[in-house]
Order: sequence, then C-alpha cells, then structure tokens
Amino acid sequence: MGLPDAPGDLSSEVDVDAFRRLFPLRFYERHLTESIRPDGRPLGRARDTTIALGAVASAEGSALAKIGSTTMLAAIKMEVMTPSMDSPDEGCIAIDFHMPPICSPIVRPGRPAEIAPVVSKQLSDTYFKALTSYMCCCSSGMINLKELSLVSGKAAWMAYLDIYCLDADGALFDAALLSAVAAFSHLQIPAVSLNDDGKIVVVSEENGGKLEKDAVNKERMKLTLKSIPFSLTCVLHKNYILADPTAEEESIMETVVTVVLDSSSQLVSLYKPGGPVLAYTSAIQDCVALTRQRMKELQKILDEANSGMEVD
Amino acid sequence: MVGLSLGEKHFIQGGIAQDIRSDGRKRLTYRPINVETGVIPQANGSARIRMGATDVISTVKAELGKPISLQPDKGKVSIYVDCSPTAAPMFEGRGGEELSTELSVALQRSLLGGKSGAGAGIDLSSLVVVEGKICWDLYIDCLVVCSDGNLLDALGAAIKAALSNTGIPRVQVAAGASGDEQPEVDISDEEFLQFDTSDIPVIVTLTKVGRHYIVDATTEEESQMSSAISISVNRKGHICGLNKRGGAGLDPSIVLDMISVAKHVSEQLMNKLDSEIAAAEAGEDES
Amino acid sequence: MEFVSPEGLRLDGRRPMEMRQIRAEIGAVAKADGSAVFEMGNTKVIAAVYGPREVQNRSQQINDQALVRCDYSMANFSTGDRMRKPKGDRRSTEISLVIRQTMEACILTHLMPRSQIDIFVQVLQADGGTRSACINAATLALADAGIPMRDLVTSCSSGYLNSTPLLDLNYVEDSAGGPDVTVGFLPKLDKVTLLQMDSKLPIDIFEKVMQLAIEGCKAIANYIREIMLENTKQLEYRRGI
Amino acid sequence: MAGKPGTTPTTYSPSPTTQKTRRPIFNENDVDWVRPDGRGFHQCRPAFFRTGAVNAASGSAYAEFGNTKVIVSVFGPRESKKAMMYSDIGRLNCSVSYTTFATPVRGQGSEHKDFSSMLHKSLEGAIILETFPKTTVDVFALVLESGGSDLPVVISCASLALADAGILMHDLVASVSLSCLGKNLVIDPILEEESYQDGALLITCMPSRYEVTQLTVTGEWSTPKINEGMQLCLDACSKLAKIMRSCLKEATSTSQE
Repeated sequence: MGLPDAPGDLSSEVDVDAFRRLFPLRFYERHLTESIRPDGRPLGRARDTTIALGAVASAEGSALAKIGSTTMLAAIKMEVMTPSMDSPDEGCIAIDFHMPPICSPIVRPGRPAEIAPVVSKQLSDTYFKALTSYMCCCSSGMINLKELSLVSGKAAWMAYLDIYCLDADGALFDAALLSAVAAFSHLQIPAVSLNDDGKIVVVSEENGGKLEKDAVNKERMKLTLKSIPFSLTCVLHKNYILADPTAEEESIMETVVTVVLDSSSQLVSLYKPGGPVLAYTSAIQDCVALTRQRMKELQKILDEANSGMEVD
Repeated sequence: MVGLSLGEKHFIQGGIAQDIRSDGRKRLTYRPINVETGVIPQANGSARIRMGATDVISTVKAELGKPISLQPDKGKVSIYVDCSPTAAPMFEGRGGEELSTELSVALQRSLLGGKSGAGAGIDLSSLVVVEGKICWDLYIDCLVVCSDGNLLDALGAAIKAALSNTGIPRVQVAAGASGDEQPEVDISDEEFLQFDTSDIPVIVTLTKVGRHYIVDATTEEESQMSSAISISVNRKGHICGLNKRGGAGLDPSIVLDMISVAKHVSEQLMNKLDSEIAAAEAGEDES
Repeated sequence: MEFVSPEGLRLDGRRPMEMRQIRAEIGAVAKADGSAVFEMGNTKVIAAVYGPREVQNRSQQINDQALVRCDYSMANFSTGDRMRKPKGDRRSTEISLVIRQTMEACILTHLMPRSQIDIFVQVLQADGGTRSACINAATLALADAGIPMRDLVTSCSSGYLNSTPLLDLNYVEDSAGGPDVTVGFLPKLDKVTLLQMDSKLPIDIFEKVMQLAIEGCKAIANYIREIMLENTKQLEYRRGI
Repeated sequence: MAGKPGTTPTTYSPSPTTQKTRRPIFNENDVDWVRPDGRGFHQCRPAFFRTGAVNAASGSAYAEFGNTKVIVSVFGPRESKKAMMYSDIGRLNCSVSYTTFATPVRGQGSEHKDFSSMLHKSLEGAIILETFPKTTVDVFALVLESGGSDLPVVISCASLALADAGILMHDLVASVSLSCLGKNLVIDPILEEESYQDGALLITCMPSRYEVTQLTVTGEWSTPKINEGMQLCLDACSKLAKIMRSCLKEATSTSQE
C-alpha cells in the first residue's frame, strides 16, 4: 500500500493512538526498523503462555490455555458408540471448534464466523495427520485409537472434543492446539462395566465393590500420549518474521505461516494460506527454527501443568 | 407495529387515569368473551375463544407414549403456540417465532407447575395407563388467529375450555404382558373419560399504564404499557405462575398489591368462563 | 378398496356427483382488511387480506401494478397425526405460489400501482381439497377487503375412481392414488384460470371429469354470491340506509 | 480413516448420574433434610466475580457460583443491523448460549431457548437507553458449566459486564432464584435440587433503588409463601450487590496503579 510520504512531518504532532489508527502499517514499520513490537516484545518471542487443567468439572478432560490474551477452553466428553465394521476395535474422536459471539466483535450470534470452520478443519487435519495418516509406521500419532476400544466390535469410546474460543486476539490455531493437547493429557477415562442389558455404565464409587458382569477396565485410565504436536504461527512482512502475532498484527500483515512440529521435532504440517508476501525457503526455515525453540517452551509448560495435576 | 400519534397516547393514558378507557370499559372489566367448543372435530378436544377482537383456537391431541424415567407415574403434557400470519403481516414466515416461544414458555410455566409436577393444573398422574411403560402424551397446540392484545389470558382460557371438551379414549391393556416389553393395548373409541378441569388455573394479566393498572388491554393500550404482570390463579386461590413483562422496575409492595387485585379479578373471570364453557358445551350437544 | 358401492354411494354416503356441505363466513378476523372462513365438509380454512398497503422492501416494488404476495400455512393440529413440519416446506411453498398466481390473474392490479396486497391462508383442518378451499376463502377475503377483481375465482377438485368421475374428493379418496383434477374457474367470464392434474387419465374421461369440476365451481360461485349479497345487506342494515 | 467418522454414530452417555436421581420424599415436618452440598436453606453459594475477562470486548465479566461458570461480554454501543428501523432510543440485543459440555448430558443446553428473552427483559429496565440513540448494545453470554440456577448468575454477571463497558445504568442488577421443596424454601439451588423442585421463584432487582425488574414464579404458591420468598430473595440480592460493587471497585483500583 503506497502511503503518501508527504505528510511525514504531520505524524510528529499527531498523538500516538490517532497515528496508530490512521496509518497502522507505517506505525508498525517504524517499530520493525528497531526490531521491537508495540507491546515491547522482540520479533521472535511469543507471548507468555499459561495452561490450567480441569477447568470444567462436567467434562472428563478439560483445559484452559492462554497465549497472551487469546484464551481457549477445550473439553472432552466421553460417550459410548458401536464401532464401524471396518475398524471394529477402534474408538474415534469428533473435533469441533466454536467461535461464540462473546470472543470477538466480528462474530454475530446465528452466523458463524468464517474463520471458525477454517480453524476446525486445520485442527482436525493436524490431529488426524498426527493420529492416523502415519498408521503405517505408527511412530508419531499422538493417540492410538485402539486404546479407545472397549469391547471389540461391540462398544468403543467416542471422544467429543469441543474447543471454545473465549477471547480472540490472534494466533487462534496455536492456542486451540495447545488447549486440546492439554485436555487430552488431563483426560481420565472413567472405569466402566457392562451391565445386564448390554449397556456400558460407569462403575460409580459406592457400588464399586460389587462388580457387575465384567468390569471392562477397572481403574480410571489415562491415555498414553506419544509425539505431542506443537505449533507456532508467524507473520511475514517484507523481510521480517513476527512470531505469535496479535489480532492487530494479523489484520495489518496478512501473510501467515503456521508450522506444526511434534515432540520428536518431525514436521507434522505447514500451512500458509496465501498472503501478499512470497515465502522463500530461507523464511520457512527461520519459521521452523522459531517453532523448534517455541516447542521446548510449550513442552516445559505442559509438563509443569501435568506435574501440578499429579500432586493433588 | 402500532402507529400512535402523541395525541392518541395522551388520550389513552388520560382515559385510564380517569377509569374510562377508549372503548368505554372500566379499568378492571373484560371485553365480551365468546367461547365455542369442538371447533376442530379431528382433535380430542378443541375450543375457540374470542375476547373482543382477540381470537385464538386451542386443541388437545392425546397420543400414547412412554413416561420419562424420572417420573414413571406421570403422563407428559407439552404446550405449543403458533402465531398465524392472519393475525398480523409481521408473523409471516419466521416472524412470529419469538413471540410464539415466549407465549409457550409462559403458558408452560403457569399450567404445568414445577419440574417435579407438583402444583400442575392438569393432574398428570391421571394420564398413566401402565406405570413406567405406557402413558398418555397430551399435545396442546394453540393458534393465534387474530391478535388485539391480552393474548396470554385468551390462550389460558382457550386451553381450559379445550381441556374441558377433551375426551380421552378408555384403554384396555392385554393382561399377561410381563417383563419390560410394551404390552399391547386396544383403544376403544366409544366411551371417553372426561377431564376434570376444576383446578386448572386462570391467567390474569395486569398491565400498568402510568400509575394505574388495567385488565384485558388492547394492542394500543399494551403499546403504552410500562410493565405488566401475568398471574395464574387456581380455584383454591393459590398462585400457580407469575411472569413479569415490560421494562420498568416495580416496587415489591406494588407487586404484592397487584397479586391481591389479580386474585380478586380471577374469581369473577373463573365463574364467567365456567358459565361460558357450560353454555358452549350445551350448545355443541344440540347442534 | 371399493370407493363407489354398487348402488352408487361413496364412502361418506354421498352420490358421485354430490359436493360436500359448504359453509362460508365473512369477516372472521376483525383486525384484517378483509377476511373469511370457508368450510368444505371437514376441510376448514381461514383467509385474511392485508392491503393494498405500502411495499415492505423497495426492491420488490412494481411501479405500474400492485405486488400480490401469498403465504399458505397449515396449523399443527390440522392433519390427523400431529405433524411438526417446519414453516417453509416445499408443499406449502408450491401451494402459496399456485394461490398467488390464480388470484393475481383476477385482481385488477394495474389500478393500485406501487402497492402490496398480502393474502394469508391458514388451514385449520385438512380433509382433502385444501387447495380449492384456500382459493375460495381467498376470493371471499379479497371481496370483503373491497379489492377490485375481474370476477370471483372459485375452485373445486374432482377425481376418477372405480371408473366413475367423483366430485369434491375427501382425504381418503384423495390419497387413494387415483387422478385428482383441481380447477380454478371464473364463473361470469366462463374461463378456467387454474387447471392441475396428476397421474394418467385418457383424454375423453378427462373431459368429463373436468366438466364435472367446472359444474362444482359454478355451484360454489352461486353459494358465494348468495353469501356476499347477504353480507352486503348486513352492512347496509348496520349503516341504517 | 477410522478416525474421521462419516456420519457421527449415535452415542449415549454412560454416566448413570442423570438417570437415577430419585426424588427424596418430603413430608410436611421434614426438618432434618440436609442439602446435598451441606449449605443452610437460606445460604447462597460463594460468589466469585471478575471483570475484564475478554479484552476483545468493550466490557466483560466472569462469574462463578459453585459449579456454575459463566462469561458475559458486551459490545457496543455500535451501529445496529441494516434491517433495523430508525429508533430514537438505544436498542439492547441479548443472546445466551451453552457450551456442549456444560450440562452433564451433551446437548441439553438447547432447552433454555427462552433465557435470551428473559435476560433482555431483566436488563431493559436498568439501562438508560436514551443515552445511545440509533445504536445497539450487544450482550452475549456463554455458560461454560451448568451447576444450577444458571439464569440468575448470567443476569448478575451481565450487569457487571455492562458496568465494565461503561454503559449508563440506573443501578446494578442482581438476581437470585429460590426453589420450593415440600414446605421449605431453598435459596440458590444446585442442578440436582432444581431437577426435583416443586416450585421456583426467580427475582431480578435493582438493589439500591429497591425495584423488581423481573419476577417469575412456577409451581403452586400461596400468597404468604410468595411474600416470604420475595423477602428472602431481595435480602440475598442486596448482599450480592455489595459483592458486585466491591469487585468493580477492585477492578478500577487495580487499573489505576
């Protein structure tokens, strides 16, 4: 966008906020030249991230992830289904991403925001790529669907994973993936048993002693999570790379690159939906390097949250 | 929807202040009520109520169903209201949906009592055929044909009239159907057991305009309302439901005062309705 | 299934050429500009007309004639089993279109340019022949609203079962799968404005069945004219002329 | 791929809690009945409020009453939808929605379709609409977890969010609900108590102006009982309002540092 430089001197008297609103790009470029961002972060650093497990009591596994002010709440509810014929001993996961009207002014009740299906498609791709498309070598694949099976051919778990965006301030995908991963790590599959009319019922504590026909799995089981995917979204502008953009930065500089690595730092997916700036391989490599560095931070935060969980 | 000039608004408010409304009625008098029962022969029970220009039809259909597990000894009743576009052009297509849901919820709250079924105007346990397995599901459908204000009272009265006109077929259960599979049932279509509608409550809406409140408000008067309270009172004088509409806040003492006035007015309305229903039933048997 | 008994009586005791009992009432909805109730046997329909009034959205406004809009809807309790069909299902949209085109043909729309006429039809009870009852009710409502029309439009349906043409089918005869001819007729101008038929019928038999339906329409027209005359006397009396 | 279900197969929830809550029988002199969570009959759950939960919104608040967790965000006053006619007073647009995992059994949130219009009626009386003509204030609420008496919590939280957004109001709006179980009146019921209540009373009021903006009663009540119920709720509302005011004061004091 060729901005007229004539009123260059004008910007000195105009107060900072007005300048930021009137000429957003020039405001940002003024900052980028000193490689600093308006909220004081260097270009490569992500916003501070926190994870709180067990946010919702009515779900078997839940987590609240906050990256800067972008907040995501993910919760998993387990229900029983009869597995399909072609995969009798596998459960399945239904992933849904919701953008309720409370999270940003653009979203109106009734009409879903057009970004919601995009993110939920991205999420399910990342999950299913991580889960199943590597079935042949089944090396990565965060969750092994076989663990979700109850009675082969007759009953299996259906995990409904619902992610709600409570506050949208850029990098929605990172926060959504992080909250989903945390929810899975916090998930506790209830101990169930088959009662007389063939239905799976939770073995509640009081009658825990009297075991019905065959308690399918005795204690509350946790899912074994192998190679956990982590992601970082970067924004490309001229030759700058900004990690973990806020909503304002995303709206000004439209070129977004999302890199997803798993814990054994294998590239799971790379997503660049268009945008004016062309990404040469060098830029992509920088993004991957940033993501690798960011992955360590996220891994540490997740482990802290999990260890915190074990204690109580 | 109601285009009133400033002059007309003052005329209405002034009239109410001096206890003379634009159609000559006092503050607490009703418009002429006309009741017809059995208007829809295909339904188990139906009635049409005209309060002045407001005209509503309500029908009761009974179908066999399974009671919910939490209350095996009670039948199920559901109430739906539908605003027909004949009442106002804005109800065309999905226009009348919001008002319909609001009216349905208000009716359900007044006639069906609490979640445990206590205090319900309709005696749910009389609807059970085989406890836990078969019961009658009553579907009460109401249609607003023409709306000139005071819809909730008209609908409440129409449901009371429709229920008094309802005949539930007697049911014989084939003996020996043990276990939990559905026993076969044959429905006789001669004798019907009538419904006792004595303790079905009557809904009275008090609309506050300026400093006074009136009963049976027309659309113009309702457009001047600052707040309104709909109270459903049954024969024993107990309050079976209360619903405050309209924006302005009300002092709790005024709310209690309105409740006592509503109880007083509801007795007159209850007797008037019973006489009208009896007349309609008698009229229907001759024709 | 035997629809016509050897002595020539139908299931509900009518003769093949006999119509169901008709009843009409004008001015059923006080707040509407024009309204009417029309009953053919158990089929009961109420129609209300609002207009000519200002067009709601400018884009649809026609500057040399009136815009006629129609909305057909069935009450939840109108059919035997309680159906919860959503508002805009295909059948009611089709019937709304049929009624709109039929009425638009007979309303003198050029006399009321840039205006809008809304016809709302609500089926209270459906026992076959709802389409015809709606058109008759709409005609009465338009007349009650004082909207200029070329002629009254009356409509009747007829069918062909057990090789005998039957006039004014009820729900059982209608759903028997036989042919069903619906005719919309202008009695004074002696013209047919609406003709709908489904399933196969040889041409000569079709001629007979259609002629039977036209006779039915004429009978309805006489009845409607009587009702309107009586209603005008009522108005005259009320005005004390 | 097995993971991607074509048509989601019908599933059922294995947890028995929803099927088996038998209704404890209340006889007239049932004094020794204790509430499932041990509270006194006239004791509300501990109330936790925090404003500024969503900074994408012009005003927002988070409320937590026991297990009931709600977030409300307020946008506006902003220009209303194209279809709206001109209006010389401001317009209020409310919408309440549930998350799929809020209720013990998935998808029970859709039963509360009328909450949005109830929220609208409660707030309408308190907001001074004349101060933002031709524009609309949008109030959106999301119930994260449904732990019982969700609507009163949504209403109180919404009035806090409006205050946080700087919308002019006559007074804060506090709302409390009350269940009638047999003879005794139980305030601020939890989900289990609500499932077998005989009657319910919900009051929304402006505490300092001492005015009732919304009142709903279901079940059979005699007049003295209604009077007692209303008095109980009004006292609870004034206590709740004190908590809400202190939360607002904290928020402003922290933001000044």
